[in-house]
Amino acid sequence: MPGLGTSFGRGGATTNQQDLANSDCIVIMGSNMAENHPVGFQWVMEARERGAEVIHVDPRFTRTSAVATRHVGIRAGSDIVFLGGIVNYILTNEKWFDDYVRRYTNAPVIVHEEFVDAEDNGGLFSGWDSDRRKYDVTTWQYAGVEVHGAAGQREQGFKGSHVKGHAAHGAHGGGMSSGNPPERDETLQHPRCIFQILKRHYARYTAEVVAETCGCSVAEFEAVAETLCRNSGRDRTSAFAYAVGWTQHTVGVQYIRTASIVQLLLGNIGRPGGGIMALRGHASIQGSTDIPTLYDILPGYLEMPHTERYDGLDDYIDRSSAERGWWGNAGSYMVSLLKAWWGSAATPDNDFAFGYLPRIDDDHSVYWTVEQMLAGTVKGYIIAGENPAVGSANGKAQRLALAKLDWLVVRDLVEIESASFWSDGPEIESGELRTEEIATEVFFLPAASHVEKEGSFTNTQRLLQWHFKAVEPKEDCRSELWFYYHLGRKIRERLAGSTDPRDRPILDLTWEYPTSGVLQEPSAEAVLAEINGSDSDGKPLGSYKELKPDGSTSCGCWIYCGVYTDGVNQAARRKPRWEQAPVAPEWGWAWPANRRLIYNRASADPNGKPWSERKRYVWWDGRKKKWIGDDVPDFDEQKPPDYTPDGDAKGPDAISGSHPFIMQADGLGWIYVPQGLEDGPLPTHYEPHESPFRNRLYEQQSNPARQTTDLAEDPYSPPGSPVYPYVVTTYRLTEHHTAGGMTRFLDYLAELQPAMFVEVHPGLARERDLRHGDWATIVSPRAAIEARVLVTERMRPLHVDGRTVHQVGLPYHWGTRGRTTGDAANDLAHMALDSNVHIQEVKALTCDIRPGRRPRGAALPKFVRDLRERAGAR
Amino acid sequence: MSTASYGAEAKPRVGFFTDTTVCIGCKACEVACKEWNLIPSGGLEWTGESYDNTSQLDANTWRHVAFIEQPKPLRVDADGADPPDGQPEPLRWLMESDVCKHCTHAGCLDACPTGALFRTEFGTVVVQEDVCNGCGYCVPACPFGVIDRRDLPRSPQDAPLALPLLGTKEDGRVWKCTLCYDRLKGGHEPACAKACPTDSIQFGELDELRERAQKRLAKLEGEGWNGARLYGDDPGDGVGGFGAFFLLLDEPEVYGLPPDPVVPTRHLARLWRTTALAAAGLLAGVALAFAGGAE
Amino acid sequence: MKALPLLRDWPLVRQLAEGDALGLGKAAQSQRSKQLKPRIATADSVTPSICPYCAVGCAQLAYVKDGKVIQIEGDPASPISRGRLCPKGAASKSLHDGPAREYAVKYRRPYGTEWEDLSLDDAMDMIVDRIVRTRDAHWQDATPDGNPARRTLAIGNLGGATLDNEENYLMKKLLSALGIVQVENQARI
Amino acid sequence: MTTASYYGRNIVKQPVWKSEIPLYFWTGGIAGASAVLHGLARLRGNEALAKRALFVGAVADVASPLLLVKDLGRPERFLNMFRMFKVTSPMSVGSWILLASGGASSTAAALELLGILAPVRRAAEIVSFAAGPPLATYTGALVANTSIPVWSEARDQLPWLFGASATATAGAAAAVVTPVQFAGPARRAAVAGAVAEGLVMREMRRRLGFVGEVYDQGAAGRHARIARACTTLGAGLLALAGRRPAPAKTGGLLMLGGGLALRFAVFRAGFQSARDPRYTVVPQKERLRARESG
Repeated sequence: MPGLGTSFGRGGATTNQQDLANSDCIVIMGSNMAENHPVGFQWVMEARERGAEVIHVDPRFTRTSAVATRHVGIRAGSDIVFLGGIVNYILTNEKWFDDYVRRYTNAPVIVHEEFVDAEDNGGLFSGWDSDRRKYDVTTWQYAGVEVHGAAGQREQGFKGSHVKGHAAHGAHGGGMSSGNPPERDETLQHPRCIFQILKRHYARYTAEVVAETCGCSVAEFEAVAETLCRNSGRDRTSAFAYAVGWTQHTVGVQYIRTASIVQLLLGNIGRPGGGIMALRGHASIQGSTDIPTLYDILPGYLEMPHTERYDGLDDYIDRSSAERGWWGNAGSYMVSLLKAWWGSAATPDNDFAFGYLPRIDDDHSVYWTVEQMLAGTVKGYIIAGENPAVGSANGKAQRLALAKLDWLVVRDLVEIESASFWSDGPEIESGELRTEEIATEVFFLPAASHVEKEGSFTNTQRLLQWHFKAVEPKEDCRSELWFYYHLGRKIRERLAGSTDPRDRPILDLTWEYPTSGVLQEPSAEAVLAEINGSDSDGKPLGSYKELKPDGSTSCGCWIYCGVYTDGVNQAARRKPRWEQAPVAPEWGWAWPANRRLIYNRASADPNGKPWSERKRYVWWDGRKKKWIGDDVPDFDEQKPPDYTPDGDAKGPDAISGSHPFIMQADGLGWIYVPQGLEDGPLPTHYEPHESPFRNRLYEQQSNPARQTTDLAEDPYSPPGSPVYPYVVTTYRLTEHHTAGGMTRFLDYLAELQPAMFVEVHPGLARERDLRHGDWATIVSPRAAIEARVLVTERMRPLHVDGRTVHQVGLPYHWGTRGRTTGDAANDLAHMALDSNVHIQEVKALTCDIRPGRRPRGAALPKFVRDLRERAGAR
Repeated sequence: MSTASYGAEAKPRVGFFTDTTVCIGCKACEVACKEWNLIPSGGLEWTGESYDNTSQLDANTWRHVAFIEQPKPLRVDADGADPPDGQPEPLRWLMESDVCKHCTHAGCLDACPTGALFRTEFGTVVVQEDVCNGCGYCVPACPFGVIDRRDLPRSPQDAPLALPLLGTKEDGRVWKCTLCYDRLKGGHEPACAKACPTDSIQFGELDELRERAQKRLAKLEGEGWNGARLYGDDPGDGVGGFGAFFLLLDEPEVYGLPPDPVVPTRHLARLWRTTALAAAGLLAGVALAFAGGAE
Repeated sequence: MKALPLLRDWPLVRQLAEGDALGLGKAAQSQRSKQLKPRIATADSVTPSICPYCAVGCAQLAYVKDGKVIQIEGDPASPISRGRLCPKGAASKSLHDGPAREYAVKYRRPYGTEWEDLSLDDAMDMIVDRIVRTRDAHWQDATPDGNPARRTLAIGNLGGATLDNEENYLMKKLLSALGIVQVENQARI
Repeated sequence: MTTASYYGRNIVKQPVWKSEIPLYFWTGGIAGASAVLHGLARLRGNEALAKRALFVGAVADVASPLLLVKDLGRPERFLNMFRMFKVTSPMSVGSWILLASGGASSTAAALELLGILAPVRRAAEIVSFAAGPPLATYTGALVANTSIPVWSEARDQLPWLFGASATATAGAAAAVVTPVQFAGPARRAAVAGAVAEGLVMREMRRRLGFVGEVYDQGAAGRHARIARACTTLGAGLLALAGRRPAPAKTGGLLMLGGGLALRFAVFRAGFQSARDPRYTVVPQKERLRARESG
């Protein structure tokens, strides 16, 4: 979540779903909330019933649009132009929340004199290294701030990061390098102050440019901008809600950044009814970022050590902690994590076993791993509760990669395509793979369902909620907790007595968890207690503020510290809503510190008074000398509004009493991000990796820092190719879930959406001779799939660059197995990625569509290849 | 309709108010209904009729969400013009969760010869699966085409047929929404209403629901909702008012609902008279035949 | 005398006796209907749970009888979901006990054309073998240019978004200790 | 005429009944009218006709319940038909009538054959005589008391139509089995019934308006045409040449066929009328408009 992380300090939704009901205007963009988060959507409907505007900006007219007060159709992949247009509208019409912007954001800060904006450089910022396709971010820094490390060494991204505050992942607060505080111009007039740079950067994002690039009308755009501004300020607040419609682009992180800028300018962050609601699609996707199943971070967004840096722990801590803000305590978080993992084996003398950690030096993300499988260097793979053969971009590459493995373990409730690719995958049918030639050894292990195990999910609003075990899993079904615990136990038994230093970490690992029952199920609560952390006497800690860098505390994930306060499972709290205030602090437990609406210091003015009665939330009580309100203050409770740190204050003490963003080194909301992002300090419009259009704003066509592969299995269509003239976007339906493993196999859901279909406008149907109800073949440079044709006015054609562009809509739930089967939309997608988080671009691709079913057998790959060659796609 | 026969056991009449202006077409009602009532799954036919693949209420679908795509604005300002701000050609997507109307005067209930269908103490209309013999008379009797006979292969564990010779291989009974009679008896609200994410399906005492609906309609009219109207809230209508009524945004037939449903038995007295006359006529006719001589 | 109660139970008689002449109400009610109870009223226990699909985090209640889940529905106490569920959440009992659910380990040997049976214990031991073997065969103490690495790049792990935090924690902890860095999640955000 | 609908889907459901039902309408009609024919023949001392009408009626009466049970979704539960007596349900009322009529006529027939228990037989005959007319006509009420437009809109004609057809077919049946010299009343009844049937049918079509067009279409149309042809031809033969055995038999059989075809015409018309939402929507809209305009 670098988009939110670099802007505000934490990589999580700034608000909660219930609070949307307090909004005066909700902009849903990059999300189809009514369809994919129906129950959360009740709060949006509540807001609408109270008179709030609900604006849906989306390429399609969906079930969300149907109940919104306004829908604006835009071309998939043009969101930054639309949002940039709003920034421009705010600035040119002087609609920004002046006090908020001056006091709570970095708008007044002056930037390095060598900084060159993309505006003046054809779409590239200063510091672009075209050989390595990476930015040197030296010139992006604040003026007067000494940059750590020589520019030459400064690298971000795949080579890890030198930048303080975990900028590499950037999933949370940006640090600030040592040196003088940055220069500021409180009048916001200095030509190099961020406010002026912002003005210049978005000056060309006019309503007309928005209309021509996004395909909406000027009036539609201005209505949205006007409505949003009208509903922001002291008395009113507006919220944004987004999902993977924003993230799944080669410039996805910058979509979210643009919205962050809008919300900072309008003063909508940290206030009730405001914020940015990140809507996640899986039960614990937020949790699997907090306690990461991600290669480049450790629990709590601590950076994974890098091969080329960090001589030892001190060096790591020095480089990865910020001098100001809460990242100043990174050392305490890291040491406590090492103690949680290696206990008594982690001592001051051995750097608390820092050396036990493996190191990264490249992109080791899921798509990189797939490339390595195809190259034959990855031999073994474990898949737990995911279905890449259907759910990941370029399904064929995914399946071919699985077929190259020596061994594969798949854990799921049903036999998903990722487990059966060797017997009934599309490549078997097309003859590209032959079962008896696939060497992969496959273990399918049945998993336990959510009512057969206990544990916590972290939902979309950072809320940990415990689910209890109702019944024992049957036969061979086991929880992942059981699997990884007993796997570790057996490996430790196997290696017991080994003297090989490489085995020390696994043998020294703290791996004693109480088990119970005939199945010997480990105690999830014991694991939660370890995550929460304890002091040297084993007493559970109550807050990350208690963590120490001296090894006297242990904590498996510092941001979750407090979830087991007083030895009580706080995530399991279920005090009924009618027995507590609307914020419901006693239902589950939210990180950080059970704060439900974060940065809430910003709900009060610099002097600590609510901006308005209508929007009061957290304020300074002069008599009690503390912050009070409806929620846990996201601020040092005792720190008065007028507190000003002295020059050499460190850590949290260096944050002023009027700076609400306490995870940021300067306590400010970052309109401009000097460090932490791979592809620019300010969001800039780039066309999707595959687009039927040239970038009409800059000569730079697509995100220069985007990742691409050189795989033969992953060819790309050249920009504007007439062979693939249509924009295709993929999405979910209410009736199904992601790759379908949890829904396609269920009778009651399968019957509600019983076939893969493609949505097209009558105009496109005429153009391509598609008949409603018949079949159509959709083809990209990677694959061709077939689907039933649903002709609908909801797929509105757009007028872009003076011509009409049709968009093709594809749900991506189907695969070769289940009660309902069909071709997988993701087979069409490519593996070009966003450079910050390595996420695929499945929301905006190009394709062609033709009437009739796709070729069968060997004719299929030939059909795809012929078109590809005609397009000259590599 | 009356729960009078229950005397002291009678409960206030309950029902549904389905407000289509907040329906998001998620179909939670369809699934929650099937999960609770253990209803067999339907077919896997893709209809291409917008997002509706269940098509209609029948023996195995007791809640059905209709989807209608229209070139009409969702709201109109005072003078009936489309909303301003250069919106493209108007488009709206109506969704409505249909269900048995639990009529005050229920055609199915009146028609049922066995008493399998009956009026519960809650004023709802329920089929008793232990009584129904599948005569099928209620099916054409319903003005809404709700109730239907379930034709399923008998499973081995089904009780053997008393008269195998006349036996059928099918479930053969009629089914429809029971307004979760069993849940009501336990003090729980019906499964569909409980699940509904946006409270489009509201369960409660009918009188209160009707008041709420009136207020709701007034608000929507004030907000210029295009075509907002109540359907089935009028005790004076052909079925004496619905126990489950609706707030629609277009003519009922657009949603597949009859514009002016009338319970067949409204004409029963006259029908019996006609029948009696016809019987007499037959008698007279044959008598006349003998008037011309006995042989 | 036994005939009399039977006669009294005859709805036709009750129709006249109990003042339900039209026979539309109580007289028509069968014994079964009279004694009907909601399934959940017969549950031995009610277990609080959370919906496993999307990240809204709807609270659920799982009703259990004789060691079987007999119903899953929303928990009205939740401040987020207020007892409501979407179609997927409403179907989560089918997810738990649907006909497609797998209950036994399946094994496909290299170049095999069919699944084979395998005990869970054997499967675990074989997986341990594979991990240890692959790790040893592809271990890096240092990178080619001499920097510390302490890892194997030959093993990857995919999963997390659908799992519990505790499960992800053990996964990350164990695999990191083994030197496996490709601990990844398909749904990166 | 185009009317709004939901993807052209039917609003009211088509009946789930199978061909046993129209078949029963036919047998029930024959049984009911035969009882009357038999009773009057007895009164007028036409024993030959009386006996035969009694047997014809008894056979039809015994066939009827079997057909009805066969059509049940749960035949083993046919006794539930007598669980209650519901005046709101023509099927309930009809079941009791059929019970009485069938019981009586079969008893009477049996005793007639055995030639015993004359008083009991006479009592049974009276019951069956009384039950005859309602048995022959209630089936019209049964279909009229539904939401099927072409049936419910014909509620003023259907009992008459079925009564007339019952008379025609019962008369025809008797005419077939009775020596011509004793069959005069039967022939006259048959012809009278046929004439009445024709008149009622015309009236029904007039009242139905466009809803009635289903009687010209599809299966209903075919059956209606067959019915008209057979009944007219048969009645003609009986009327003009009924005193000669061969034409009498032919005419009678034709009319029996015609009566059966008529029931199928009405039956099928119901399905076709339910299938097309126009027949449900248009009349209801007109009704609403009428009400609004005062």
